[in-house]
Amino acid sequence: QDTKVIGVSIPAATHGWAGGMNYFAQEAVERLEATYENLDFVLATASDPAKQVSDIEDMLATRNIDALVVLPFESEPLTGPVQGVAESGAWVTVVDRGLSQEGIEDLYVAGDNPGFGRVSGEYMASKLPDGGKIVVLRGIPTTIDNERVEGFQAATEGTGIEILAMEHGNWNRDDSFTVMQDFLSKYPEIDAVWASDDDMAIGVLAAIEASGREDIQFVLGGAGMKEMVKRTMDGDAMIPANVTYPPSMIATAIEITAVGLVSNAPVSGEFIIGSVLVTPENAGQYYFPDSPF
Amino acid sequence: MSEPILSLHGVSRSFGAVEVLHGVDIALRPGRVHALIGENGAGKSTTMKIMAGYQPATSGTIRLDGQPVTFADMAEAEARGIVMIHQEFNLAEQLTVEQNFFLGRELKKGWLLDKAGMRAVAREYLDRLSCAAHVDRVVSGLPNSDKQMLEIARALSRDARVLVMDEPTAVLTYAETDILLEQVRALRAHGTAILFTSHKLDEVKAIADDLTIMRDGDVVYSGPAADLDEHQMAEAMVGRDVSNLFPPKPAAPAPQPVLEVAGLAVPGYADDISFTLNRGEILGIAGLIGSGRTETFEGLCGLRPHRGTVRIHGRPVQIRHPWDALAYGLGYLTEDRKTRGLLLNKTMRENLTLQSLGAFSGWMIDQKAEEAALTQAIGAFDIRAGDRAIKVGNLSGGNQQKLLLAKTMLAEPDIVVIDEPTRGIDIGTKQQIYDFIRALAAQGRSIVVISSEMQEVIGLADRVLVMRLGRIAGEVSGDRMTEDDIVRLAMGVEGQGREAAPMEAR
Amino acid sequence: MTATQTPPARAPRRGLPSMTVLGPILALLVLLAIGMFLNENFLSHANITNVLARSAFIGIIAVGMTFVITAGGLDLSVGSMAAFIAGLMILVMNAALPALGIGVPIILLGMATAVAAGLAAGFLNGILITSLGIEAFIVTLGSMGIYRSLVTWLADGGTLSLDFGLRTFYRPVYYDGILGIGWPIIVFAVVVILGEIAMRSAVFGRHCAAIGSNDQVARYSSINVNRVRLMTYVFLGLLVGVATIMYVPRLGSASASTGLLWELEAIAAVIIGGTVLKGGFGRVWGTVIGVLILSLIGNILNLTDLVSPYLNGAIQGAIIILAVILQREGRAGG
Amino acid sequence: MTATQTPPARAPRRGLPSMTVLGPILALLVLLAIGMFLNENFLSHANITNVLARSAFIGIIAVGMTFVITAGGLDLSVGSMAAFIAGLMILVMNAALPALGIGVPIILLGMATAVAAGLAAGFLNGILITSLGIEAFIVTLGSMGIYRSLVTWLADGGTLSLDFGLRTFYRPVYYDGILGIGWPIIVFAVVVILGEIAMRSAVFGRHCAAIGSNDQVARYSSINVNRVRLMTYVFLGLLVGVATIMYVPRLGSASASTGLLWELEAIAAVIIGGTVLKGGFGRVWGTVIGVLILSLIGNILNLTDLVSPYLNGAIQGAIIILAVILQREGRAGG
Ligand SMILES: Nc1ncnc2c1ncn2[C@@H]1O[C@H](COP(=O)(O)OP(=O)(O)OP(=O)(O)O)[C@@H](O)[C@H]1O
Ligand SMILES: Nc1ncnc2c1ncn2[C@@H]1O[C@H](COP(=O)(O)OP(=O)(O)OP(=O)(O)O)[C@@H](O)[C@H]1O
Ligand SMILES: [Mg+2]
Ligand SMILES: [Mg+2]
Repeated sequence: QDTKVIGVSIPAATHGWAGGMNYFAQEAVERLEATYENLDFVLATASDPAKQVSDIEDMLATRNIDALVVLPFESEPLTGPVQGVAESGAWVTVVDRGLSQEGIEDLYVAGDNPGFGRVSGEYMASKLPDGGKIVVLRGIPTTIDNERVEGFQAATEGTGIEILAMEHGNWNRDDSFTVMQDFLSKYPEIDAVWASDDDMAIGVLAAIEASGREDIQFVLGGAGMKEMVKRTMDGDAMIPANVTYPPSMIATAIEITAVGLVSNAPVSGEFIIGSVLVTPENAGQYYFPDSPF
Repeated sequence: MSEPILSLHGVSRSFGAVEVLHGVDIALRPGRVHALIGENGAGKSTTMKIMAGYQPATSGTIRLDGQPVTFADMAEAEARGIVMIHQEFNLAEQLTVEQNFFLGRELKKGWLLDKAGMRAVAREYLDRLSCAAHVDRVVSGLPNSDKQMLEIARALSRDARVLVMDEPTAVLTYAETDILLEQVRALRAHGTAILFTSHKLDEVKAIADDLTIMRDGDVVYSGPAADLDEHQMAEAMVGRDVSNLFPPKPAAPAPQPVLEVAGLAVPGYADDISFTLNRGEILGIAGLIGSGRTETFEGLCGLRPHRGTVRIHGRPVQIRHPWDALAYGLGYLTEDRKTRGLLLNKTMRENLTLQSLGAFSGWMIDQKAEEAALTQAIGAFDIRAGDRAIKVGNLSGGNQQKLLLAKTMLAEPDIVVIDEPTRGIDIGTKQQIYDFIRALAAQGRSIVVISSEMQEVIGLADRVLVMRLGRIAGEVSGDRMTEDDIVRLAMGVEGQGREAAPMEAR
Repeated sequence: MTATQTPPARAPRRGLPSMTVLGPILALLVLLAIGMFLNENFLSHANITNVLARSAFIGIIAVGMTFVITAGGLDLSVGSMAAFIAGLMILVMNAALPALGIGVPIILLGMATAVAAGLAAGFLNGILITSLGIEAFIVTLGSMGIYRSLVTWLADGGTLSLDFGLRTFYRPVYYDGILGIGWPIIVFAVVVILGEIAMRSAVFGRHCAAIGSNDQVARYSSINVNRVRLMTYVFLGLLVGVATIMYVPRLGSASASTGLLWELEAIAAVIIGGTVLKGGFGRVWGTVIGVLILSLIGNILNLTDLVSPYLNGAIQGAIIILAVILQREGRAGG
Repeated sequence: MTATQTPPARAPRRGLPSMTVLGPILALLVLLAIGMFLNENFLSHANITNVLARSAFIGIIAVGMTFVITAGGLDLSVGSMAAFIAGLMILVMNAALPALGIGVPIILLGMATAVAAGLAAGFLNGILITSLGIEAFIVTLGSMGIYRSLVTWLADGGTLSLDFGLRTFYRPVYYDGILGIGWPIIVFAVVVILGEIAMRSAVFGRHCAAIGSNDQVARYSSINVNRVRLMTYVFLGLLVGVATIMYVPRLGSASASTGLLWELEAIAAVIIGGTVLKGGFGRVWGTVIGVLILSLIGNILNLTDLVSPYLNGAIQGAIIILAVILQREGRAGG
């Protein structure tokens, strides 16, 4: 039986979540290469959409891939090139972000960004039943961030929650630290913070701690970083919950694709990996001490 | 005679395939001034650089106190008491006078710089040379003569056993030259060995004890300076008679104004300048250093902001930019060839055609035509370069000046202002350049010659304007074109001109 | 005047070209050899076409950058400018779609928009640098931030996408070509040839080098220094516009991450190619080699899985330094 | 002639300081006024402390950058270098924890690691630039990629975090201080004062300016040009190490996004402060003003909601250009 090649194209590890996703991708590739002798993997990480398109072109031109697992940097620019791969007859698995044309991919392992925002918003509303003033840290300006924030806003609308301000913390600890410091200077009273990501939550917590302010009741991060889940599990009042957006979805996608390719019983369809609220009660289920993220 | 301190024996030097020194012998003795003269490109600067450790010799030996030595670099030579003043300025333009003065051997007080001390010492040495430049001024804003004085002061402060000076007087006035020569005499009395080049043979005659004459990389004369007079020196250098330095002046034709300037003012430098330049005329501009001659004409040519009315061929014109001037057929040759005249890291061809590229290009630059123009210029201006592809910065100083002249003339200006045309040019070439300028005038072009060399102005010009403190102090022509009259006007001492006496010696 | 010993009109030494010339070419050849060794498909038509076509964007921009740097300037804004122009072009084309329908006119409108926006952006940079005399680094750092922000704002933080039908119609501008050579490659080649001629044989290139070498001398040589300098930025802006015309059909979208770090890549290509960062000397063909070297590094890293993808950047950095060492070592020797 | 007509020895005008001096200060004052006007908390002790403390990292690095640029160099690698040093420091401290336990020794070990790594990194950049004579832009672009990759690799794509207990112990180095002044501010102030002295009153600063102005002249003045130039990079590396020592206790972590674009910010601060990008003239106090201007812009934008956050970058860019225009306009006039 001849060797089959699977191409994996993902964004580079430029922030915490992407770093975790990179880790899981590499780990899955190593594990599967060891398990299946007749599988070969090509893993490429891209720092911008154009580079990702180039990576995919290279895989097609020089590596004769039989399948492609792609986590698009952005949907629009990747649609055409991925369509090209599909037309060449290769298997296509799309992860996390859908393409802008339907029906290109054979398998779609999807995260749910609007859902991520909605779950966060609903939790926020339930924690602040009498309303409250909150500030929001946003990610890098992208469609993903827009979808999350829109979901959040929709869920908090009409609940008495007042969003004092939103700024971009770029999914970055340092940026969110700075932004939060300035929010603290600006608003004498803040009830809660939606940090929308655990990396940003770390920066926010550090800023709050340094300011000595007592009015902020809690910070809601997201994506389930192990340290943060641990603190939720341990009942830290500042971090009462988390919302999952598992970076390991890439590993799931690679695995299903590999198994499908080897067994000649391809699994097509759509897997939605929904965002789940993590509370002290269920945190144990979402705590993976061996994960790097 | 005393034993030499520093001597070269059979020293040769090649750049690539071109050998520019062929076995030079020269010996410097304590308490004596040794003059090294020769045509442009003869190898004077190269010889000096080898002696001071700036360049290695290709073959031959250098002896210091009788012992063969090789200097790894100039720092080593300097540590052994050999100090050199370069033909090119060797100053960091963005630094101040004091910072340049002490560059590389700053005085310290504990960990920190002793700025007050350095200022005082720098001031003292500059005062000795009567140089008024302020020690906190940035060097880029200084006139050339002050830069040269700074370099000299710096060298004087180093307590040298051997002082090597490459054309230190090229940008100095007579008065400044006198001050420098005074210092040189003092050093000689103190036992320093001095090597000195200049194209001004009167200076050589006045100061030198020993004389070496070079031609095309060979020593052609070596002996006491007293044995030759200026004419013989010139002849030994050039290989022909140069007694008639200036071409004869033709009878003045009927004046036909080409350039009329009225009420020209260059703020801060010159005011109320009015004059007329006629067709086929050579107009000399004399004046003391700092009298604003350069600035006036830079203003006229659009290189500085200015006011006033200018007519060319009777038509009023507005010259705001240098390219306006060129469009009206007005060209300007700068006095500062290193920083304003030539691109030192480009070839001769690129420099030559820079100002007149339009004439060499349709859609594309015609490189063959450029090469032809270069061949023509090399012939016409006697430019001596070992290799046509040489970077202009590696040309000898005089050959750079010739190239600059060629470049300005290539644009075929109708009216040309030449600021200090013969700085650093040997006497043989000077004669050629004067002939050339006169020939231009004969062709019907009009020429302004700004010069600090009195004899040049008198010998070459049909008429002389004298500037003083940014204004025209007067005009002399015909029989009144004498040094005495010009000096009186330049100094504002009309009628009691005995102060000008030292000039007469020249 | 007397005839003198004029040296024969010898051209610069004809023999072996010097290492500054050979260096970048050698580095390129070494990379090609490595690529061939690692993958038999490396020299396939498809791969070569891919690499060349994707080099075209940076390449076209880098040609313009060569002139800017040669004239002693710098432009950090080209990447954001490309993103902004792409965004603007998409907005204009989408807006005109109801009126014009899908067809050649709307494409031409888009192209005209890109060219006009590029010229305007270049002009703005240039006028600030020349008329106000502000350090080019600061002006273009400022405009880099401005264009990047503007495109984020135009896209509302997300992605601006060309209408799908329109995109399908426009696509061939990137993906098709004549005689099997893609349009981007053809346009790149034309830009390079014109650029090389302009640099080597036109007055403009000569003036750029003169200004970069010593702008005082240029001024005293009656060169309109500010105009030439302004022209270099305008010219670069134009080329950014042209690059964008090729870029939009490739990805059909623009976002805050479009053209990220293109400025560094373009400047690096220019310098790897032997142009002097402080100005005074530039060569367009060198820049092309620089661009190809940079593209090939990325391509080769995709050919193999020898190293952790985390280390791609390190390999890239090391190769850039090595490529230049090769060239300088030679210079020291030759 | 007997006398020259030199104007009386004119000192550089003493009266009013020129606009190049006033310009950056004026820009800073304008920003302060705007901040005060827009938010009453702007001048609160907490806000001022925040702004100063967060300026400290870039500030400390920018002081070193001032010397590098003054001597005619450039360093693009400082941001990645900081990330790499932070990562290394965290790894070393975590690894030594079982042996040393929480206490002063392990903190000192971490600090020593940072300083040593900074010196080594600066030395490497410097030696490539001086001994091999490669363009600083290329060397540091390369090492920028290398360090950024290395930290990503060390962190396995994620984040390196200091042991929690250790972090709690180390935290005061960022958050505490003496007499209400935070340590980062104190260290920054000390670095600035030493830097200003070194630039203005020590041989080193003078030699840097001389080399940047004309390295040939410097060489002829018996200055060991390569050594001074190397020193500027080593010195900058050291300061990157010091900045990292202050940075790590703040959040206790390092990742691929640590120190992103610090290099551009540092260079911008240096140039806004009036140092000349091509070398030859530098001033440390100007750099401090530049750093403060850059920090204040961000702070003010966060304290107000006048503009869409998408446009922050545009405002930032515009203010940078304006700050420098202010300075240059004055120069043209004065
Ligand atoms: N670095 C160099 N590379 C190539 N040729 C050089 C270099 N330096 C000097 N030369 C050549 O050596 C010859 C002698 O030059 P040198 O500067 O010694 O002349 P000089 O006698 O000082 O002339 P001048 O009176 O014009 O100053 C010239 O032909 C010059 O072009
Ligand atoms: N001692 C001084 N201190 C300050 N500035 C001076 C001094 N001497 C001259 N300058 C300035 O330096 C510049 C150069 O003047 P320069 O000596 O070239 O005038 P000039 O009349 O053209 O004389 P020349 O052509 O003989 O050099 C002028 O701007 C002048 O005002
Ligand atoms: Mg000479
Ligand atoms: Mg003058």
